[in-house]
Amino acid sequence: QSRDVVVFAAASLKNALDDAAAAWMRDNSGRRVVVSYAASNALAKQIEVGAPADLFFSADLDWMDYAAAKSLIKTESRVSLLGNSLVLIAPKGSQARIDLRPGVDLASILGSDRLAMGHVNAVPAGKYGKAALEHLGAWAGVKDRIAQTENVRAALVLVSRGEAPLGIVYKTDAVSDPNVTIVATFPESSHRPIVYPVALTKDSANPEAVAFLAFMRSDKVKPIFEKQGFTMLSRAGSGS
Amino acid sequence: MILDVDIYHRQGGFSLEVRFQSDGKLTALYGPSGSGKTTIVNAIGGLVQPDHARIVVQGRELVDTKTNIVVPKHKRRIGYVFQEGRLFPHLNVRHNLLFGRWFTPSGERKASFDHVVDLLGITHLLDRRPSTLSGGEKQRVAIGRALLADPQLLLMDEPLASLDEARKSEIYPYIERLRDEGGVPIVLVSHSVAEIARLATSVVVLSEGKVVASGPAAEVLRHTNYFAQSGLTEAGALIEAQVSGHNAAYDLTVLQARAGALSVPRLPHPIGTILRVRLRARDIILSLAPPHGLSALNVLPAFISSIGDAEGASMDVQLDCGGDPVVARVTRKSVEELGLKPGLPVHAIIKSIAFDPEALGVAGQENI
Amino acid sequence: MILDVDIYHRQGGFSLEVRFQSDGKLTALYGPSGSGKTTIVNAIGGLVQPDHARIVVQGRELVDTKTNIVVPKHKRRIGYVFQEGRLFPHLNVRHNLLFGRWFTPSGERKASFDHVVDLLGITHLLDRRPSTLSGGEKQRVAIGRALLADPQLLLMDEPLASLDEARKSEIYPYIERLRDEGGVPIVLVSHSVAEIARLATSVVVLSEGKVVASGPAAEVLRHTNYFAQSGLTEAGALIEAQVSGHNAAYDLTVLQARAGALSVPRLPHPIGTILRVRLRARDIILSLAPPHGLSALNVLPAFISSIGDAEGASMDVQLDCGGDPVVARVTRKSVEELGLKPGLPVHAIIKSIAFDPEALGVAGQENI
Amino acid sequence: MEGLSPEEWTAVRLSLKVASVAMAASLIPGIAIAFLLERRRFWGRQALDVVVHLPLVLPPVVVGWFLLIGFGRRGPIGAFLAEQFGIVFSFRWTGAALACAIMGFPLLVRAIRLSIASVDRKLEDAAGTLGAHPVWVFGVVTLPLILPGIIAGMVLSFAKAMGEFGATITFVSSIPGETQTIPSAIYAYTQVPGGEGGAMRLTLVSIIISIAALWLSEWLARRVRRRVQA
Amino acid sequence: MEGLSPEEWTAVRLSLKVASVAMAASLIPGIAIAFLLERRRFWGRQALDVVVHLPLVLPPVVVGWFLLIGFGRRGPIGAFLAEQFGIVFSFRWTGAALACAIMGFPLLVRAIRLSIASVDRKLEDAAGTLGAHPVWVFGVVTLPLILPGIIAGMVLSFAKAMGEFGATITFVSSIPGETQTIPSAIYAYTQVPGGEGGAMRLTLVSIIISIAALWLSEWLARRVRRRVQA
Ligand SMILES: Nc1ncnc2c1ncn2[C@@H]1O[C@H](COP(=O)(O)OP(=O)(O)OP(=O)(O)O)[C@@H](O)[C@H]1O
Ligand SMILES: Nc1ncnc2c1ncn2[C@@H]1O[C@H](COP(=O)(O)OP(=O)(O)OP(=O)(O)O)[C@@H](O)[C@H]1O
Ligand SMILES: [Mg+2]
Ligand SMILES: [Mg+2]
Repeated sequence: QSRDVVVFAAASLKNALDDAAAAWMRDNSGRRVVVSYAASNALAKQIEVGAPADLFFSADLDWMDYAAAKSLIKTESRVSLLGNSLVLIAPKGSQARIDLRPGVDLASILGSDRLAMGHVNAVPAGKYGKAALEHLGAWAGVKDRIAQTENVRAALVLVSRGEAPLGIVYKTDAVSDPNVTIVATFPESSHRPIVYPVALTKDSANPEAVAFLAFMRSDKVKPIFEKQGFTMLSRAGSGS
Repeated sequence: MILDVDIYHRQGGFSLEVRFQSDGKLTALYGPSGSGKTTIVNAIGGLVQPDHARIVVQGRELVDTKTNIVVPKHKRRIGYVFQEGRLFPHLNVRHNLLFGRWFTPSGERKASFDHVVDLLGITHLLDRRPSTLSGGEKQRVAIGRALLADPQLLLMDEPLASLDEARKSEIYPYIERLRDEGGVPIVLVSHSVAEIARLATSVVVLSEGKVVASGPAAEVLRHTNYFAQSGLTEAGALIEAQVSGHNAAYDLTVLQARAGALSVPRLPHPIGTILRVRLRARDIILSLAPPHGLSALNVLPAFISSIGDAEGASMDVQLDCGGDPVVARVTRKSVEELGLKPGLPVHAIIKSIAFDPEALGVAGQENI
Repeated sequence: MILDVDIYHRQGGFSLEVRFQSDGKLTALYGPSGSGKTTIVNAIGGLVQPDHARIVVQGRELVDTKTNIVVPKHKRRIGYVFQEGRLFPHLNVRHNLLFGRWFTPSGERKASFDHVVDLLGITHLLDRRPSTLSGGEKQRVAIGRALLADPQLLLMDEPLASLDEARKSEIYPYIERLRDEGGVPIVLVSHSVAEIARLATSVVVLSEGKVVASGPAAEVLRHTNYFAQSGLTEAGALIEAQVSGHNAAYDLTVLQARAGALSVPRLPHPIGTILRVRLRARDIILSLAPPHGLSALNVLPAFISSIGDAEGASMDVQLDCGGDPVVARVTRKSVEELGLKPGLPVHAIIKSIAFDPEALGVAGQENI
Repeated sequence: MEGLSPEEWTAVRLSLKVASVAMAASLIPGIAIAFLLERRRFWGRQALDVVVHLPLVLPPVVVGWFLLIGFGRRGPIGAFLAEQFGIVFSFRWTGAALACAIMGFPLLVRAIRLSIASVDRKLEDAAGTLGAHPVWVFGVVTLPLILPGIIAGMVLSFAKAMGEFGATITFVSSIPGETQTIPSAIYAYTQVPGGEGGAMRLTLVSIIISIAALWLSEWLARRVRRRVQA
Repeated sequence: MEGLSPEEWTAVRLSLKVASVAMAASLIPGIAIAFLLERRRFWGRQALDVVVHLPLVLPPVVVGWFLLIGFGRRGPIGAFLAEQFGIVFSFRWTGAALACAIMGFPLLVRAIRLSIASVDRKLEDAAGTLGAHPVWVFGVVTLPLILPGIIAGMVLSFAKAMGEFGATITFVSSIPGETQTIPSAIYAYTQVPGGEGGAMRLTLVSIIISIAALWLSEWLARRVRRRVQA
């Protein structure tokens, strides 16, 4: 009787991971994958106090690093599995035309309005976004006009509802929402690579978890993840 | 017609079916516990919405379920002394007393705060909360609150039940004045025949939700049998008498009634004042011959007009004292031994002392 | 000593300072509103913690602040009829009545539920909620609740205030029986001198938190001046008399007292029963000669033992009727006109009708 | 533990403002709706009751989302209010106050309802017989008697507003100085490794504020109760 | 709108279980603490009052975090309970119930306190004179009289438990079938594209459950009130 594989995954991975898990369970009938979706930080802290997780799938590197530093994961199993890219969006029908080059002047486009993005210290997409804006020299101009959200989806909703004329979200989120248009994509060089690392937890003794992790690294899941807009990182490896 | 009440109302297993009219300025409701007195008062006050009713007070139609008239209670201008106090716990005594005044048109604020407070002996309580008052103190504040609302109709549900006699006899004259001078019709619920006899101008006797008797006080009170036990002690005739003189030496006041002169303990009323005098049937001794050497000061010559049926040991002998109807309750044995029969001349003997304050009220016009 | 009370207690501006002992099985507390009656009863019942007190009931020390003894109220085995009902709103009448019984040791459940319920006339109310009861019905349930707790001490704070006379005179005999047979000491607060005269064996008269008079009922009641207004009507002598015969023809009962034979309306008591008879001072007419042709059946030969001071128009004439002390209240005018003075032989005349049920109670041993 | 940074002070001040305004603004509607729900039988009463409870039943994020849809710039109510009265909620502290008020509303209403239910209707009747119009009766009898419930409701509303996070951040996001309340600031700390210190600091501030608020409310309640107790 | 998926049904069932257990388990301590706070003056009363209110004042995430530290497998209380009684909260539905119970506790306690405050102490005195020991008095007089408050408290506690998210997911994560309640499931839906449908579906289920709960509570309250009203 094999135990269920328990995955602690960032909530933004839900669609992709649900599909991947379904595919794996179809292929390996009788095995089950159970995914607990929550914020990466909560998951890391939970694993720290002994949560029964086999796999930790974080939305950014910080919390995977935290787990690694606290020896909560099997370092050798860690892999940066998925990648994403960051885009600037506007409500559908927006006339905004922006070229995200160094020195870009977002502030004048915003006027008295707000730029919606994840919390710049807390939410991964926010952190990447801030880095990118800093890189482009636009941060100083907009830093007082930012509406920081609890998660990146909330930033998407703000733009989609027309509350904010601009927002910074993942491409995966932007493509799925018909009410927003992608105005521009941030150059990859403007921020740290957006990666979703996954690793086996230290306490996991479940061989099925190893198998599921292997499955997720296989080519079989590539279409599943890419369908959700993620990129499979080919250079999957130690990934930091 | 001052009061015209016709109510049909069911509550639980109890059904109230009363219809009475009252010409009196003070209508007393009398009846055993649970006979529907409070329910009637509530209907008049607008606290109970009767199933069917027509209630008219001094020409004002308060309720007529036929034509769907229901004057809301806050427009009835009533002062209601509840059976259970109902003081506002969050207001001190002063503000409880003044509560109704806020809603009285300023031109109609007649009752004097100081006078009422003084009368009720609650001056020292004005700054206290109701929760710190004794039972009787609460009741007095409740009376004051109703009086100070300057109502056009005063409803009093056993207002004096837990007051001592001294306090009661201070309050009685005030109620009499309200009745006679204020022109405020009063509905009074009371278990005390003495109180009713002193104050009421009309009486409605209730039993199990029905009217047993109703009419002018003098008439209803003559029928001692309505009043069961207390009838034995308290019922009797109500006659009118005028203060004709004061005897300072003996501290007596002499009253002149049609029945004759009556000496009673000194009264404060000036000569000429018309009083209503209660001659309790139990207090009257009959004598065949004019008595001598008795301590009783009042001897009224009379003719026996009729003798009622025997009830146990006693019979009510109705007398005609110079035109005033008086009733004496004597034993059957005495009736036989003295050979009392209609037409016989007798002497009615009454002690002066029998005229306690409850027996002597001020009579307004046509109050008897 | 049945009751030994010594309380010093301040509440707000009111200070209670009472000390009295009572040998009587039924101690009545009498006094104007706000004089501290309820506070005393609360202290005995354990609802008020007095500043300083020693309260002993039939040898049981309930409170002694000196030695820090305070028996908690639920261990005092009392039945308390509150001035304001205090029925449990969430229980129907039956469960209100039975409430105390749950906590009574099963061996001591003596009061018969059916009997008490029947006596109080609340059989038809058993399944009702207190909120649907009339004022008097509530009060009767409250009385029943206290009685059915089979208390070792019964505290009654104006229990009969809003009941009609008929109901009262049904309840009196029950209280008398409790007093005489049950061995349950009773503390009764009442504003009615008639009630006190009928029931009390000891009386404590209060005024402004102080004891004005206390002692056996017969003694205290003779001093009509304690009782202000109501004293005029209700005070008088209490004497003992034995049922000596019944006169079926005239529905009379003949009592034999030391003072002489008294005819009173037919009583249910068997021959030989000892009764306490109240001779109200106001009901007694004095005659120099033996009267003839009077409707009054009772004529008691007496000597004047003393004449009290004048109070307004009246004087209390103390009589010695064959050993029984009797008091007659007559006008000063009569005293002078008849030349009444100590030592003079007179005849005390009392109507049979004057002996209403309130004037005739059953006497336990040594109850007068 | 170090003192608060200026930004944190800003968040604290803002939280106090938001919580106070949320509490104050929901008071009158809270009393009115409590009265309606407790005393009147009308069509849609059940529905109103459910709506009032929804902020409790639904996850705060969903409430925030509904607020965004309804009171956002493009939302029907938001657009109307902005056009007619110039009241704008989105990205304003007023929006945070609205979110907090709504999240605390069921608590406020329940507390007041309980008090209303325990008012002795006979006292209201008595006031009526003395000539007081029902509106006056409410003002001078019912209202003073339900003060304990109102105070309790205000405490709950204020406390809830101090802790409210999900609906607020979803509705008006977290803008320092405008909508970043203490909980938002705490949230940010908890999301970064090593942020516990900052989170604890602000948590402590929250606790201190709530101690003060509770102390104040107890004091008020004692005063009021002394007046009201029969 | 399609029906619920099996996982969603699981979440619904779990939520009902968690909310019911949370409500039931907090009832007795809630009554006890409400009684203590309302009736007794003891050392530390103020502190207890503050502690009871904390779940309201603090952001749910912080509460969850404290729970994680205190009641986790390695937390002092959690370890003790696990060793002594075999009660384990961490990452079990029991933990979700604990989180919900604690989050609803201030609401429950306040409602009951309000009711206790409005009980006529004279009735308790009367029961005492009739021989009832204070414990009995509480049981047969006070308790029946505060039933309206208890019911209101239970409604609030249950409703709060149905909507509780932050503390729960922080404390016991969101493991399907074990700790994934309706709010956690809704949250997960809101975090991904196309999740709105699922979120709305579950929101509706929540609303329906709360309608049923409110209806039940109103029915109970009416029955009780009829008994209690003086
Ligand atoms: N908490 C309090 N603060 C101040 N005064 C009080 C308080 N409680 C009672 N009193 C006063 O104590 C006095 C005695 O009260 P108590 O209830 O014993 O009177 P009582 O003799 O029973 O009167 P009643 O016949 O009216 O019931 C009253 O004058 C009352 O005003
Ligand atoms: N809600 C109710 N359900 C059933 N019966 C009721 C209800 N309310 C009152 N009653 C009954 O109606 C009758 C009349 O009540 P009411 O209060 O008018 O009596 P009352 O004459 O004032 O008596 P009391 O002298 O005892 O105050 C009583 O028998 C009472 O039990
Ligand atoms: Mg009545
Ligand atoms: Mg009293």
